[in-house]
Amino acid sequence: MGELIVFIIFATVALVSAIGMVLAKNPVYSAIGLLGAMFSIAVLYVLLDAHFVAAVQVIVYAGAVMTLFLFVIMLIGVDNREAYGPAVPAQRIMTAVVSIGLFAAIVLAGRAAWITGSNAFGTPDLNGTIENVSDELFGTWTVVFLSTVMLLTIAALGTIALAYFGTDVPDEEATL
Amino acid sequence: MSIFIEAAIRAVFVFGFLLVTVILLVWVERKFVSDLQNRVGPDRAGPWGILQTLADGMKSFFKESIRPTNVEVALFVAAPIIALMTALLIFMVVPIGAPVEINGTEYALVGADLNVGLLYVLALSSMAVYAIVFAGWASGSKYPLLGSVRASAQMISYEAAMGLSLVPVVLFAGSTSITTIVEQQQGTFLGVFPAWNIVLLPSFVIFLISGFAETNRAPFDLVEAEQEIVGGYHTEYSGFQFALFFLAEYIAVFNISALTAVLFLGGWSGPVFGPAWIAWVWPIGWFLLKTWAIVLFFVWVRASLPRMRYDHLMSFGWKKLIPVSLAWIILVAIAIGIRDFGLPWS
Amino acid sequence: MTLTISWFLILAAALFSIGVAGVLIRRNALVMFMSIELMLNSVNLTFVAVSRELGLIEGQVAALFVMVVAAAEVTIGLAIIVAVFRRKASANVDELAELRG
Amino acid sequence: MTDLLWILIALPLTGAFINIVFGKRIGEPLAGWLGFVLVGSAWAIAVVPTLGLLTGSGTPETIYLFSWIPVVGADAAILWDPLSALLTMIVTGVGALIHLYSIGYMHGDERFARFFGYLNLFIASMLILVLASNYAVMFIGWELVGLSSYLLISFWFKKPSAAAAGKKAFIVNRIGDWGFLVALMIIFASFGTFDFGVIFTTAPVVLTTGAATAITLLLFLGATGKSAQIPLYIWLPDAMEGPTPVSALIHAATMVTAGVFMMARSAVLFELAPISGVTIAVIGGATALLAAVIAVTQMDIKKVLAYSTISQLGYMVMGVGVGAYSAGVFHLSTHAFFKALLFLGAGSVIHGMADEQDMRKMGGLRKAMPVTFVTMTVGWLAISGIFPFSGFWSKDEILAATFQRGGPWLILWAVGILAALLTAFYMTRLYVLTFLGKPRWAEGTEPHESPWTMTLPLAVLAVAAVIFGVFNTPARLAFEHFLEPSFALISHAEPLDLPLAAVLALFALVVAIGGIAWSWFRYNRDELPVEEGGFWQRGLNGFAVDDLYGRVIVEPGKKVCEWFADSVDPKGIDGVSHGIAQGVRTAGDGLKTLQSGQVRSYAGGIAIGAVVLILAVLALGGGF
Repeated sequence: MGELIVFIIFATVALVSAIGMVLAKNPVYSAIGLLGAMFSIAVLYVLLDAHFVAAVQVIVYAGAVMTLFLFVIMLIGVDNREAYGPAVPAQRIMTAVVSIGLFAAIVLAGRAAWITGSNAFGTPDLNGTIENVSDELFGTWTVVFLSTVMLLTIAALGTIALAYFGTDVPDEEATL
Repeated sequence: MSIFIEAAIRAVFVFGFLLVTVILLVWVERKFVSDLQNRVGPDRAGPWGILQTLADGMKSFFKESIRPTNVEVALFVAAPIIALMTALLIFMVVPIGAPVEINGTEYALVGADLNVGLLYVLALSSMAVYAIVFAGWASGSKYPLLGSVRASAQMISYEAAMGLSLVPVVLFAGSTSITTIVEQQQGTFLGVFPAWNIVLLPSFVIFLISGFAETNRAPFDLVEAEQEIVGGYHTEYSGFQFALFFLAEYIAVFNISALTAVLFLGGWSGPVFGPAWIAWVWPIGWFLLKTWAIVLFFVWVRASLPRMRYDHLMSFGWKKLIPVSLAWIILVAIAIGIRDFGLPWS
Repeated sequence: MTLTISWFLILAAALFSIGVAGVLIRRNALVMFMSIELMLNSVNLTFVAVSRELGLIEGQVAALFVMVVAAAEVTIGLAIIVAVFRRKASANVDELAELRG
Repeated sequence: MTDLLWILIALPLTGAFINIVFGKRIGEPLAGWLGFVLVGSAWAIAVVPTLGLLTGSGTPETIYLFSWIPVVGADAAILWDPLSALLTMIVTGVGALIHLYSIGYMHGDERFARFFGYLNLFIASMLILVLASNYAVMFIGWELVGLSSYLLISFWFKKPSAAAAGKKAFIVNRIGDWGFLVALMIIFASFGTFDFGVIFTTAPVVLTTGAATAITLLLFLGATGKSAQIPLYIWLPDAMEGPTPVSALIHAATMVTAGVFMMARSAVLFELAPISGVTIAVIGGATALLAAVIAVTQMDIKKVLAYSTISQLGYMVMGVGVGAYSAGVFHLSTHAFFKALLFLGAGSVIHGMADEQDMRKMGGLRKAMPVTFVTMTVGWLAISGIFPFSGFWSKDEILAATFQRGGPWLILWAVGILAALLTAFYMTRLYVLTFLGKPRWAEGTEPHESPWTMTLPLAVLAVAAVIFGVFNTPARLAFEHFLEPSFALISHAEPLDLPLAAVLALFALVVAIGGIAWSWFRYNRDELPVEEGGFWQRGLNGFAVDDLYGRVIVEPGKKVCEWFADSVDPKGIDGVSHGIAQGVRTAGDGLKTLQSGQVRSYAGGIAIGAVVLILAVLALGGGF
C-alpha cells in the first residue's frame, strides 16, 4: 500500500512535469519540468529496487545532462521565446490526436503482449545493487560496454570539433 | 520504534548538528583569518565575540528581503532553499561515530547507510549546481547570470575530477557505502601507521582541490568574484534568503571536510580508552578533530591564496586534474589487480 | 488495488506520448531535444520495470546503455545547436528549413 | 608450425603496404633492406615446414584461414604440399636474392621505395597463387601476379617503350586469363565447387573426356598467356623493358612458371584428356624450337635471354604435355636458378657497361668483371646442359620422358634435341660475345664490377645452379619422391632402364657440346661473322609475328571498337542512361514537395507511421 502511494505521488509529479515541459513558454521552465520528471523517474527506479540505476539517473541526467541544457539555454539567451502559431495547419489538434493515438496504440499493444505479473510486488528476485549490475555489465556485456566508451570518446571529439571549427562567424558568447 | 520515526529523529539530529556547527564555523573562520591577518576580528558579542554569528543571523532574519522587479519569482525563492536542502542532505550519509549499542540494539551513528552512498554524495553535489544556476538566472540581471554560467561550468568540470578521484577509494574498499569505507580504514599498517586511505595521496589531493572548487571557496571563488561580477549569483539576494545561501555555503564546506575526513583520514577510527559507557565518545571526538582540522585548512588557504583566473581554472581542471586522476586510477587498478589475482605471470 | 508492473508501463507509455507531442508541437530546438530525452527516459522506465518483473538484471544494464547513448547524443546535439545559433542567432527549427549554412 | 603459414603471405604484403604508402619517407637504402628482410624472413619461415615434408616428418595438409565464399568451396586456405612448398621456396628464396640484388641495381632511382613495394606485392601475389587451395583463390593470385608484372614492366613509365610493353603484357595476358576464367566456369558447372581436394578426387567420375578436354585446353590457354607459349609469347621479349631484376624474378624465375605450376597442379584433369596432352606437348616443343631459333639471331643481351626463357618454358610445357609432371616441375626449379642467375649476370653486365645492352659493343669483360664472369660461366654451362650442372639433369629428364612414349613422340624428342643444340649455340654466342675476345666498347665506357649486394646473389644462385640437379639424377630420384604426394592421384610411367637412360643422356651431352663448339669457333675470333642475311634480319624481328598479329587481330579489332564507340555507345547506351536520369528527375520533381525542411513535419510522419504500424501489427496478429 505504501508503495502504491509513493508511486501515485511520483507518477503524478512526472506526468505534470512532463506536460509542463511541453507547454512551458520559457525553455528554462521546460528544463525544470524535465528535471522534475527525471527525478520522479529516479524515485520510481528506487521503487523498482534498481538503486544503482536510480543513482546513475540522478548523476547523469540531473547532474550532467540537464546542467548542460541549462548552460546552453543561458548561453544562447533565455529571452529567445519562440514565436507561436502553427506552421502546419491545425497542428495542435493533429499533435493531440497523434499523441493520444500513440498512447492508445502502445497500451493496446501492451495489453496484447502483457507481462503476466509473475512476481507479486514486494518480492523482488533481483536487487539492482552495484555488484549485481556490474557483474552483468562486465561479464556478458563487456564488449558493448567498451563500445559505449568508444561512443563517448567520439562524442567528446565531435563536440570539440564543432566548437573549434566553425568560429568564422564573430561570436560574443565564446568569451564567457 | 517505527522506521519512519527513527528516520525523522536522525534527520532532525543532523539538521541541528549542522546548524550548531555552522554557527561555530563562521566564527572560527573570522577569528582565524583575522589572526592570520594581524587583526582582532569580532570581539563584541559574547566572550571573544563568540555570539557574533548568532547576532548576524538575527539581523538578516529581521531585515527586509528586497525582490527586484524582473525576477522569476518561483525560482528566485526556490534557489536558496535548494542550496540548503542539498547541503543538508549530503551530510545524511556521513557516519560521525562508531555504532552505539542502546538497550541491546545497535544504532549506526549515520543519517542513512546507503549502499550507493558515494554516488548519492555525487548526485547531490551535482544538484547543488541548480541552486546557483536558478538563482543567477531568476535574478534577471547581468552579473548573477554571468556568475551562474561560470558556476555551472566550474562545478561540472570539477565534479568530474572529484568523481574520478573517488574511484581509487571505491576500488580500495570494494564498496560505495561510506560506512564500509570507514570500516575498511580501521587497523594499522605494520602496527604503527593508521590504515587510512590517505595512502592514496593523489586521490586525496585531487579530492581536496576539487572540494575547493565545488564549494566555490578561495582560490576558486570566481563565482562571486567581487571585482568582476559584484556578488555573482547572490548579488540580488538580501535578508533571510541571503542568509540561507550563506548557511548552505558553510554547510558545504563542513560537508567536504567531513567527507575528506571520512574517506581519506579514517573517519571515526582512532584509539579508544576508558570504560564502556564513555568509550563511545572517543570515535565522535576523533571524527570531529579530523574534520575541524580540514576546515581550518580551508580557512587557512582562503586567507593565503589569491583568486585564480577563469581560463586557468578551467584548464587546470581539465588538463591537469582529470588526466592525473585517470592515470592514478589505472595505477591503483593495476595494483589492486596484482593484490587480488597475483602478478600476471604467476 | 495493488501496485503491479502495468502501472509503470502505462506511465511510461504516457510519458512517451507526451514526449512525442513535445517534438511535434515545439519549434525551439532545445525543447524538442528535451522531449526526446523524456522519450528515452520513459523507455528506460519500461526497461527497468520489465527487468524487475522478469527478474533479469539485463533490463537495468540496457537502461544504463541508453543513458550513455543519451549522454553522447546530448553532447553532440547541444554542440550542434550552439553552432547553429552562432550562425543564425536562433534556435527555432523552422528557420533551419534550407540546405544552406 | 604449419598453421602459421599465412605469415608467409602477410610478410611481403606488409612490406608492399609500407613501401608503397610510406616509401618516400623511409628513403633509399632502408626501403630495399626492409623488402629484402621481409621476403628473406618469409623464406626462413618456410624452410622448417619444407624440411618437414622433405624428411617425412610433416604431411601435406590444408590450413583453413577464414571463410570467404563457402558456397562455392572457395575458402581462404593454404594448401601445403610438396609442390606448393617447392614453389614457395623458389619464390621466396630467389625473390629474396633479387631484392638484395635490386638494392644495388636500383641505386639512385627516384622511385626506389616504390620499386620494392611492387616487388613485395609481386612476391605476396605469387605466394597467394602458389599456396591457394582452390581455383578461385588461385585466380586471384594469378590476376594479382599479372598486375604486379604490369606495374614492374612499366616501372620506368616515362619511357614510351616501357609503358607500351607493360600494356602489351597486360592485354596479351588478358586473352590467356579469359581462357582460364572460362575453364573455371566449366569447372564450377561440373563440380559445383572450386576446391582442389574435391575436384581432384572426383574428377575421374564426374568429367567426361570431352569436358576434360575443354577444361584443360582452356586452362592451357591461360598457361600460354602466363608462361609465354605460342601463340601468346609475344609479350615476354618486350617485357625486357622493365628493370633487369624484374626480368630475372618475374620473367624468368617465377611468374612465367605460374602456367606450368597451374598445369602441374591440375595434373589430374590433364590426365583425363589425352588430346590436350598431345596439343600441349606439340605447342611446347614448337615454342621451344621457334624461340631458340629467334634467340640465335638476337643482338640485345636481354632479348637473347628472354627468348631463351620462352624456349625453356617450352621444354617445361612439353614435359607436362607428355605427362612427366615431376620432370616439368624439376626443370622449372633448375631453370629458376640458372635463368635468374643469367639475368642477374646480364644485369650486372649492363650495369657495368652503363646501360649498354648490345652484345656487339661488349666483349672482353672477363677481366673487368671477374665475379660476374665466373658466375655467368656456371649459368651458361647449366643452361647448355653440360654434365653435372643442373640444367643437364632436368632437360634430360624431359627428353627421356618424351622418348619413352615412343612412336610419333620421337619426332617431338628430336625437336627437343634440336632445341637443345640451338640452346647451347646461342648461349655460347652470348657468352663469347660478352666476356671473351677483344673489347669493342663504345667510347668512354669503363666497365666495372658491381657492388657486393649484386654479386652476392649471383654467387648464391651459381651454387644452387651447380648442385640442384643432383637431387634428381636418374639413379636417385629424390625429387620425384618428394613431389609424389602432390601427384599421388595420377599414374606414373616406369622410369627408363638405366643403360638406355645413360645412352640418351650421353647423346644429349654430345649434342650440347657440339653446339657449344660450333658457336665457340664461329664467334671466338677477332673478326665477328657478318650476320645480315635474310634469316638473320627476320629472326631479329621475331619472324614478324608481332606484325602479323597487328594486321590480323589488332586492326580489325580497332575497327569494331570504333563502330561501337561511334554508333552503339552514343545512341544505345547513353540513351538508356539518359532515359533513366530523365525518369529519376521527373520523379524527384514530383516528390520534392514532401521534403519541406520542416523537422516537425518529418517527426509527425514518423509518429503517424508508428501508430499505423502498431495498429497494423495488432490487427494482423489479432491483438484487439
